[in-house]
Amino acid sequence: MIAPELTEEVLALTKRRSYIELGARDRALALLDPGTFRELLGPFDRVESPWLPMQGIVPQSDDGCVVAKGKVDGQPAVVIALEGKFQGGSIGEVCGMKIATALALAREDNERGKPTRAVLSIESGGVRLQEANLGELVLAEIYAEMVALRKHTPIIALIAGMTGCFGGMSLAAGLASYVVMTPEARLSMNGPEVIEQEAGVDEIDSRDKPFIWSYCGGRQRYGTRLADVLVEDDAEVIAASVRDLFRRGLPAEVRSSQHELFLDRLGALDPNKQWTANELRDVWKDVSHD
Amino acid sequence: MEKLSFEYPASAKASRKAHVGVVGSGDLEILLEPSDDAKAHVTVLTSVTGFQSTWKAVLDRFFERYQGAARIDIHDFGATPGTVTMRLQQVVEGNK
Amino acid sequence: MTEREASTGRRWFEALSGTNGERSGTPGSLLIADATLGDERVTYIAVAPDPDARFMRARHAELGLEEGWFGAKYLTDLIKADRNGIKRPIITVVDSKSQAYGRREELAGIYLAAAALIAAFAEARLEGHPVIALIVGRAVSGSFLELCGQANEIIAFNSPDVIVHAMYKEAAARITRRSVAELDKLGEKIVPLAYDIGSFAKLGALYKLLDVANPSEPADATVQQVKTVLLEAIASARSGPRDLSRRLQSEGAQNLRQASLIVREKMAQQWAES
Amino acid sequence: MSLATTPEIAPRSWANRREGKRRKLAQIEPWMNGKILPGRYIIEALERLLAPGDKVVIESAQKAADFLSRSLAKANPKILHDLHIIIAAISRPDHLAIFEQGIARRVDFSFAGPQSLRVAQMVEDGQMEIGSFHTYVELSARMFVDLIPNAVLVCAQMADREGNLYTGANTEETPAIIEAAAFRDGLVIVQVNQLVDTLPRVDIPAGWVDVIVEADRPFAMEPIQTRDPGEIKELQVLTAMMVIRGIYERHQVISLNHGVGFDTAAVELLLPTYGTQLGLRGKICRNWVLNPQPTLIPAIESGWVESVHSFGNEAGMEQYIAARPDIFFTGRDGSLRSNRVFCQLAGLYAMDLFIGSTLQMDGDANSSTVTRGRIAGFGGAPNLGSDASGRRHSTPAWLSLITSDSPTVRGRKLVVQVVQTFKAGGVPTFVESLDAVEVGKAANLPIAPVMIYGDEISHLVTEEGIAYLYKAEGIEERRAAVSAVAGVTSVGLKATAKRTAELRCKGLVAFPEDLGVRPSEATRSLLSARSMKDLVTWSGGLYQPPARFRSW
Repeated sequence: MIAPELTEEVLALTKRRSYIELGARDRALALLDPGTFRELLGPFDRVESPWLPMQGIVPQSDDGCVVAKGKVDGQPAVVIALEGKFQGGSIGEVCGMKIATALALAREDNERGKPTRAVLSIESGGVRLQEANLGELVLAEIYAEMVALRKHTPIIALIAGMTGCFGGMSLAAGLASYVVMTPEARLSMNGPEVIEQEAGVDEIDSRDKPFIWSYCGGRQRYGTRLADVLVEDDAEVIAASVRDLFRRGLPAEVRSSQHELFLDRLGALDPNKQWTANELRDVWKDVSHD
Repeated sequence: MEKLSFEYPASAKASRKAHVGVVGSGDLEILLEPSDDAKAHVTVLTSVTGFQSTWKAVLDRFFERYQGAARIDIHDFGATPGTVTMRLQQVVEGNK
Repeated sequence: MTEREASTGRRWFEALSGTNGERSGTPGSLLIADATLGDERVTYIAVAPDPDARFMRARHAELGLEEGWFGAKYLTDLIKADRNGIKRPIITVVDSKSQAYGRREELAGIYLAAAALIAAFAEARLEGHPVIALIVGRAVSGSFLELCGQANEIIAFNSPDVIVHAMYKEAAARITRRSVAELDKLGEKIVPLAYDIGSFAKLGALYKLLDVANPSEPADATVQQVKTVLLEAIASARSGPRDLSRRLQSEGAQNLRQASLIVREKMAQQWAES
Repeated sequence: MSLATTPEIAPRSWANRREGKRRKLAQIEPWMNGKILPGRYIIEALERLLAPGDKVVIESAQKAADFLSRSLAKANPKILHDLHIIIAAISRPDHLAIFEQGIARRVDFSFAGPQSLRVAQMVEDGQMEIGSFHTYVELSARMFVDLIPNAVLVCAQMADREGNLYTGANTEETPAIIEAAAFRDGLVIVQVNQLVDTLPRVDIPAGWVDVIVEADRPFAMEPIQTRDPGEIKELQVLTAMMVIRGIYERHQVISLNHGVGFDTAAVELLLPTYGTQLGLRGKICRNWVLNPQPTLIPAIESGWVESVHSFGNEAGMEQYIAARPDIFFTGRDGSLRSNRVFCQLAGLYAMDLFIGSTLQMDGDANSSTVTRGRIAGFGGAPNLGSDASGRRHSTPAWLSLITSDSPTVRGRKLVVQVVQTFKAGGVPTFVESLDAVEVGKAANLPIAPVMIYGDEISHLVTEEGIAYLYKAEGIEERRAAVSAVAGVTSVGLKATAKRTAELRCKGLVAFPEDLGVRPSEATRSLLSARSMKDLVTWSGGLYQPPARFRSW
C-alpha cells in the first residue's frame, strides 16, 4: 500500500513533543537549557504537606511543586512548575511556600547583581481547601514576592494544560510580566462550577465546554491581549517562546499596572447585557492605548 | 488512608536514587533509595484501605525478580496492581 | 443614588474617617477617604454594598472589576503623590463578602482586576506606606487576598461575625464532599481549616486580635480604642521590614507554620549551594 | 377437488391484522394530513393506535425515537396498559417511566447501560418483567418470528410530504424494524426531525409508513463510541502493543471488528506509529466492521484502512465521512449508510477477528458485563464475539487457529478479550464466579447472562501477557493459561511458576518479552493522537467533536 501524503499539520503533530502531557518535573526540564536542571527541595527532601495526612489524604513528596534552578537562554533562571494531577495543582502551605521562597531567592540574586529570571508553569485549581487559610497566607506571600521580583526581571506565567489556572493562581498570572497560553489552557478567577453554584446555570453552564473555553481559553485571552503569546502544545515551541519573551526584557508597563486601559475597556462595556466572547473582542479592539 | 510495611531479602545494593509517578487519581509515586543492609524495605501509604493482601501479592511477585537492597516509599492514590507493577519496573529500570 | 446599604464595614469606615467615602468618578461600592489619625494624614479604603453598582454581580460588597481597577488606580496615584513626601498610611476597613462571581467578570478578566489591586497595595508597602488592614467583618477569599493580603499589619476584631477564610462553609463542604458539621469538627483539630478568627490568629499573621465592645456598632469609646491600635500598627509598620517576613517570624508561625519555615530554610540553603 | 363449506359457519377471515390496522388508522383519520400527524395529537393518537397487550417496538440504540417514547410515557394508563415493549437499548428515563406508569409491563431487550441500576430495581419491585436478554441482531430476528410487532415507534431524520423517509447517517436498524411491521400489518409510526419537499435520498419508501409526526426536537443521539485519547493509560498502550505484535501480526488479521473502549482505541491509535514501525501497514487491519470511531482517523489518514462498514453513525464524523467515500459506505448525498443488521452479519461471517473488553471474567474465561445490582444486558458483543460455525470461506487468520491435523477440520474466528486484571478502585476483573450467575438467579432468568463463553475466546490479553486459549487442550489447560495472565487476582494467584513456564514453553502464554514488546516503550507518546484536538488535526478539520469533548 502506498503511504498517503500527510498534511503539514499532521506531520508537525507527529513530530512534536507535547508539553501538556509532561509532568511538572519534565516540564521544568523542557524549559531549562539542556543539562542545567537542578531541583531544589526535590522528592527525596520529603518536605510534604503536614495537613493532608491529618485528613486521611495521601501527600506527595514534592507537594505538587517542582522548583528547579538552571539556565534559560544561557542566563540564570528558576522554573517553578505545578503538578495538576496532584490535588488539582492546588496551593497548600508547602507548595505555596516553595513558590514564594523561590521567587524571593531570585529577587535576592537580582539585588546582588545576578539576573536570575523566573518562569511559573501553572496548573492550578486555586487554593487547597484542605489547608484553607494557610493557602490564603502563602498566596499573599507569593503575590508580594512577584511584585518585588518583577521590578528586576520578567516573570513569565505559562499556562498550558487541562487543569488551567484558576483561583489564587489566576491572580499570580495577573501579576506576571508576560503570559503564555495554549488553546487548551484556561485562565479565570472563579471556576465555572463555582459560578454556576453562586449565580445559577443561566449565568454559566459549567457543562458547556465550548462556551467555557470561549471566554477563558487561551485563544480568547490572547485575542483580548490578556495573554502575550498563544502557542501550540509543543514543548520545544513553548521553551522557545519563553526564551523570546526574556529577550524582550521588562515590559514597558506590566498588565496589572495598565489602569487607564482597563478602566476604558470596562467603560466601553454595556453592563446590562451578557456579552459573548466575540462581542468582547470586538468592543475591546477599539479601546487601545498603543 | 492506610500505612503498610513490607520487607524482602536483597542481594545487591541499589545503585542510585530514583523517583517515578504522581499521587494522582489511579496513580502512585515511588521513591527508591539505596539501602545499606541487605534488604528491601517497602512502605506504602495508600488512600484505599483494606488491600493489604493485594499489596503483598504484588510486591511478592515483584521481589521474586528484583533483588536490590533499597528503601522504597510508595504514595498511592488508588492505582491498580497493574499500574503499581509498571511503576515499580520503571523505578528500578537501570537500577539493578 | 438609593440609600446606602448599612453594613458593619460601612459603619466603621464612616466612624473612623468621619465621611461616607463617596467620591465622584469612583464606584459607590468603593469607599475612599482621607482623614486625620493622631498626627497623621491617612487614607481609609473599604468595599461596601452598593445596590447601584454598574456590575450587578458586585452589589453586595464583592470585589469586582471596578473595585479592583479603580482601587488600583487610586492607590497608584496616591503613591505618586507622596513620592517625595511623607508616605501616607493606607488603612483598609474590611467587611467584604468575597470576589464577584459572574460571567461578565470572568470574560473581562476579574483575575487581573484583583491582581492590579493587590499589586497596588504591595507597591505602596514597598514604597514605605504603612498598609494596615482592619478586619471588622468578612474577609473571605478574594476580599482577604485583595484587601488584607499585602498589608504590613493586619488587625482583626475578636468577634463571631469576623471571618477570614478561603471559602464560605457551605460551599467548602460541597466541594470537599463533607458536611458542615464535619468541617466544624475538622476545624477543631486542624487550625487552618477553622472558621473562627481566634483560630486564624493562631497562624501568626495577625498584628492584633482586638476585643471590641459591640463590634458591629462603633461607639465613641470603641472608635478611640481602634484608632489607638491603628496608630500603634502604623508605627510598627514604619519600623518594620517592607516585606511580609514578619508573618513568618511570629510565635504563631513558629508553632503552626513549621513546614513553611523548613521550606524557607532548606531551599535557601540548597539555592546557595547550587 | 372441492371443499365443502357449511353455510352456518362464518368463513375464517385471513386478514384480521390488516382489518385491525385499518380500523385503528380510521380513528385518527380526522387529524391526519396524508400521512402527517400534527405533533399535538401524538399522545391521543398513541392511545387510539395501540391496545393493551400489543407488542410495541421502540427504536433506541445509538439514536432513540425519544419524542415518541416521551409521548407514550404520558399516555393514560387506564386506556393504555400492559404493553409488551421490544427495545434494543433501555437508555432513557422516559423508557422507564412507561413501566412505572403501568403502560407497559413486559420487556424484551438487549442493553440497559445507563439505566441498568434502575432496571434491576424495577424488576425487583415487580414493575417490569423481563422476557429475555438478547443480542441486537437476535432481537431484530425475533421481530420476524415470535415477537412480531403490532406497532413500531421509530425515528428518521427527514420525511417528504408523501411519506418517504431519509434515515441518513444513522440508519442503524430502522429498515429492519419497519420491515417487521410494514409487511405484517403492524403500524409504522415515525418521528422525524424535519419535513421537507425533497429528500437527499430515499431510505424507506412511503408505502411502508403509516404515521409521520414532526418531533419537538431532533431525535436523541449519544456519541457513545467516542473515546478521548487523552484518557488512554500507559497500561492500555502496553496491551495494545501486545495485541498488534502477538495477535494481529502473528495471525495476519486483515478483517476485524473492534469493540468500544479505551483498550481498542489504543490499538487504533498505535497502528500509524507502532504498527508502521513494524512494517505492518497494508499487511493487516485493512477491512473493518466498526462505527466511524474518531480514533480510527489517524489509521485511515496514514493509509491503513481500505474499508469500513458501520452499525450506526458517530456524532461529529459526518463531514469527515462525506470526504472519504472510498473508505466508508455512503449514499449519493455523501452521508454515511449504516445498517446494524448487515453489519452484525458481516461481523459474524466475514471477520477474521473480534476484539473487545469486559467487566468480569471467571477462571474458565467466561465473561460478562452484568455485575451485581445492575441488569446491563449486552449489545452486539455476544454475536460479534462468537465463531459462526456456518462459515465456509477461509482466510489466513481463520486458518491459523487450526490446531489439529484432521482432514475435515475447519478454521476459527479470532475472538479476543483485552482487560486489565483490576479495574479502577482495586476491583478485580478476574473472579471465581461471575456476578451474572447470581443476577440471573435473582431475576429468574433461565440461563446466566454470560456475554462471551470461555470456549469462544481464542485469545486473552492482560497487562501481564497473552493467553492463546485456542491452543489449550482441555479445560484444565485453559484455566491454567487464564491464571497465568490474571495477575494477583484470586484467579491469577492460582498460577504456579512451574506451570506458567510450561505454558510459555508450549506457546500458550506469552509475556511482553516473549513477544518482543518492551514495557518501557509503552508510553502515551506512542499514540498517534493524544487528544481530541489531535484527532481534529488528523482529520484536516473535518471531524467536529461534540461539545462535551471540546477543551480548547
